[in-house]
Amino acid sequence: MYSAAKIHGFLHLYIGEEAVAVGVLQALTPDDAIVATYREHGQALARGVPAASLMAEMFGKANGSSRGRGGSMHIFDLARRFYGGYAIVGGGLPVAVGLALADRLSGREGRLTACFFGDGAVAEGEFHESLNLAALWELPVLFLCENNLYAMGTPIRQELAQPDISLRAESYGIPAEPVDGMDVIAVEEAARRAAIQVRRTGAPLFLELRTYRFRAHSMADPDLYRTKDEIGDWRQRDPIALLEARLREAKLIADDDVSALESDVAAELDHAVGVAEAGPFEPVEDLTKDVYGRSAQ
Amino acid sequence: MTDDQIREGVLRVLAGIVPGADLTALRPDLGLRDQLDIDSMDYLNLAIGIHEELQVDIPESAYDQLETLDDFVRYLAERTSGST
Amino acid sequence: MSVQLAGGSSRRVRLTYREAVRAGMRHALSADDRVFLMGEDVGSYGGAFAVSLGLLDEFGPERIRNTPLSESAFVGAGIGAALGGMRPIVEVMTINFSLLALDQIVNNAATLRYMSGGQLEVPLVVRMATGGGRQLAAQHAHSLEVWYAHVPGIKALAPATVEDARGMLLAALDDPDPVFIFEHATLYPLEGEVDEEPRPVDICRASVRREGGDVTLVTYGGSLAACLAAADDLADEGIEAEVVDLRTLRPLDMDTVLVSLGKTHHAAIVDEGWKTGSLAGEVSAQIMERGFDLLDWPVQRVCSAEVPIPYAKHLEDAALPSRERVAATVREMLV
Amino acid sequence: MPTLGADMSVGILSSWLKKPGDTVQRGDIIAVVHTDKADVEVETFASGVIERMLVEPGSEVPVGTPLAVIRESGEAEPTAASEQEARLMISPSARELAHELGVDPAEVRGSGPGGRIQRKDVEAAAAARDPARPPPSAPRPAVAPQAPAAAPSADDRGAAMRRAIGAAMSRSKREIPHFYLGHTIDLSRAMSWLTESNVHRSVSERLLHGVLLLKAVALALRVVPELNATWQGDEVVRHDDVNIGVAIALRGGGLVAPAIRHTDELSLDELMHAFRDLVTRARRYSLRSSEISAPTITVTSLGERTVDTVFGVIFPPQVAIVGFGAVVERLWVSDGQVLPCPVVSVSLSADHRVTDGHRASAFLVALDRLLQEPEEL
Repeated sequence: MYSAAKIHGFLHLYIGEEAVAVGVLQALTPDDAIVATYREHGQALARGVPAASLMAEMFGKANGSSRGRGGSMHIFDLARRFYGGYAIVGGGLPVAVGLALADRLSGREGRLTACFFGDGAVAEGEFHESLNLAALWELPVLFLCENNLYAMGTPIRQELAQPDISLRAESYGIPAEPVDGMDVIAVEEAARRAAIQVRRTGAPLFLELRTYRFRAHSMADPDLYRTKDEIGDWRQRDPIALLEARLREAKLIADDDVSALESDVAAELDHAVGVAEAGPFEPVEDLTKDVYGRSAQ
Repeated sequence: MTDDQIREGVLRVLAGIVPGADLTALRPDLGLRDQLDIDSMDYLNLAIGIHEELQVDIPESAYDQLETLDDFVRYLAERTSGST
Repeated sequence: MSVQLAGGSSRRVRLTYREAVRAGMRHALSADDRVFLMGEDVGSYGGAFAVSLGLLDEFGPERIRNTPLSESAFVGAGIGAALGGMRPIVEVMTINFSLLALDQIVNNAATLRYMSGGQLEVPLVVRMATGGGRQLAAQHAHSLEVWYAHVPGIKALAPATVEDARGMLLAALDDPDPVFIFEHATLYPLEGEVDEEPRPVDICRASVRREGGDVTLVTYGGSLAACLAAADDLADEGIEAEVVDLRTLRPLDMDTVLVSLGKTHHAAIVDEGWKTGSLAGEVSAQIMERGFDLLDWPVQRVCSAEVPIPYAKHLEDAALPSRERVAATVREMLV
Repeated sequence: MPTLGADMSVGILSSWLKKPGDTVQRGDIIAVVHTDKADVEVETFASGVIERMLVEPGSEVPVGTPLAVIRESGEAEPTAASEQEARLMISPSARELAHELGVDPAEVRGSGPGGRIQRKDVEAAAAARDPARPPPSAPRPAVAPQAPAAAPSADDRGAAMRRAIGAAMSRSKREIPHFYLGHTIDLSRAMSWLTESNVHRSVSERLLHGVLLLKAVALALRVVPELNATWQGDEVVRHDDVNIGVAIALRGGGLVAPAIRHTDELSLDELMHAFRDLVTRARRYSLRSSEISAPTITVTSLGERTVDTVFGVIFPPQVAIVGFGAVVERLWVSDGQVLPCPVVSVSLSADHRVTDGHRASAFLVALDRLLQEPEEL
């Protein structure tokens, strides 16, 4: 759709990292809040935001999840407590801390806020300020570092003096655990354990989900900083293929199931594209709508 | 004079009467009074402006049938046809 | 605080500006469980300007929250808490420090409602001290309000009176959008008389603080006093200045300015920001766009000198707009 | 003013060597200019007849300022005796005022920098032209108390501008013991007369029904003159002049109520002209402060397509306000017959310190009677 010029601007593909979103979201309840990044359509889908509403958003249509105001980097769905895609690296972390603070102050015990961010965010001041504040005030935030080894095109070793990200969380007194982010079952297990602990203690916890994106940073990225071999090695551990192999091995699925699933996905995508194509553009007269809640100009 | 010329003429007059209004957003099929919040003084000024711009004298008895921009264009088209 | 009865039955009290902000916060904290205050040293220290002194004892540490020195995190947490249904009041010590939170303010607070297609709402109030005049030099004394007034999605208020100090805070808490309140630090000791019962004030309109027919002085915040004093001086010379307090810097109420200009045909804008790119420049541009035909003299601006605000008193005095500079500017306009 | 050296920016015209009406040839010396360095003779670049001088001896003007207008031989168009296009230096507001007062800006001597004409110059020119009439400089509005948060005081005459109205209305409701009377008036005769009358008028001379109402109010005040008054200090001051303040809604909110002076003495045509001018200028924020402070009573009308009835709040220091609702068709009993008639609901809000229901009702009765004889208005 991007290649067909239906989707514009930046588009950051999630291919390769699917196990992270799917595994973590399985472990959450509808009452939990989610804060994500500009690569958030994976989390949005896993949260249950309809594919059609995402596709329409990317098409810039008024039936999109943000009425076409946000695009691929800014998916919001208040009803699903999906508090959106933040496109300033690290910018979502303080907001997540605040959402958890609101739960604490209004006595909504047992809720947590799941906050996704990448390894690039770890170098930002907001990462440190937010971890410190969440730990200091013992707020129920589940920090989820999606470590795909590159901050855009810069490898983690050129980015972080201490590339062991878990150590940084522990320095704030937040328990942290690295997880194989290519294995959806491992991710779900770790996320469930973590969620239970956050709900019980009301204090933050940190998971480092080690993953890899198979495609470039965004559609604008020629991917000059990685070798084909490196990408090929990681593709050997494609989380979807990995899961399929395990399910086949356990005789939980057969060829028929796989092809049925694939045609379901294709149908859902066709439907999403159809809805997006058919959707109206927001009238230009509404350009200044929703800048303020009360008419201010 | 074409309908478009008449329409432009009326819009020019309106722009002078309601400065700052976004006339590009004006719906030609809806009433001017409500869309532009104009009162009887504005309406009179509109009639005067049209007289100056298009040399058509709209009698007061016709006011009732002139609510929308389309009404004006239709009415004026009948009265300017053949004059140029 | 002294209490007296004035016209009618409403009890009037004398408060300082500082007490008025505190009274506003106390009223809101008592009336609404969703309201809480957070910021650096707002607890037992009582805030850098002693505005929140005593509130910790009354409302406890859950609702009067000391934060670490992490402007970005606690302003962002205010945004998150507002999204989560709270009504946070965030105190940032000074406007210079607020720059550390600019990402949260400009990229998040101002955008979330719009970018989410109207789904999200950020009813956040951020208060901060602004302005010079206390020999605090170039990292504590600037007037950067215009940077906030530049950003659609937030509202920017500059209370210049005791009544506005209290009432604007309450109005801001009633507002569904992020509201920034800039309290000029020299105003905290200012005394004024207000109704005992705190009430929100209108935050959509500018206010004519003094009427006059010869020249309109447009100002806000800490410069109001200089304008009123200059108007006194000018009155002795037979020049009647009308003083318009903008009160709200975004959205600007230009109608009040233009009505005044329709009377005086002369405008000078007094703004403690630097002249280049100032709010005074914006007001002037809007006068050109909407009130050109009213002018009998080019619009004049009295702003701070284009220097980092210096420490030494004589230099700081020379840098900031003063009563004398305002009066001299007006005299030149009325030759 | 020609440039007589690269560093010259202004020059003083010392003297003219020619006078209006003189014929000059290109190259003739027509004036002497004083610069920092010397007195210099100025030659003309045009041939023709000097129409008029634009700069008086002794004036200092910037380089490029036209000095005189020369009508070239055989041409109708005047040209300026300068290398630049003639451009009048005048402030936008002064230009507007000159237009209003019928003063030719070219005849006005500017007192501002570079000879720029200001409002006061136009006012002086108008006064000089017509010495009987005082210059229209506005009486200064009273100064409000200087405490920043204080409301304007009760005797504040400049309170009519919109922001002050908020304070004025609160004060009004606090201080003025209002009472209200209402009456419905059959406008059949007035509206038919108006329709008939407008048929014979060109579009720019047509009357609005509001003008009839204004005139009738003005004449009814002759019957009950105590309503045409202001409350000053502790007493009521009646006014001989009837200056009706007309409440005008501004686009985008707010209102002003400037006066039409001597409303009772104006013909309907004059009144219509004044009304139209006032509305136009009010909406351009171009009112004079004298108009704002002049009203002796106010009339408010919410327009022809709105509510039936309006009860106004008195603008201090006035003591009454008359409110008209929309003109609507209602069933009306007249001479034992029920007929649809155009009617208007009129209300009077008056100050009980000044008058009472009996006198006030006489006003509404007089108003009704006047509107039954529209041809007499």
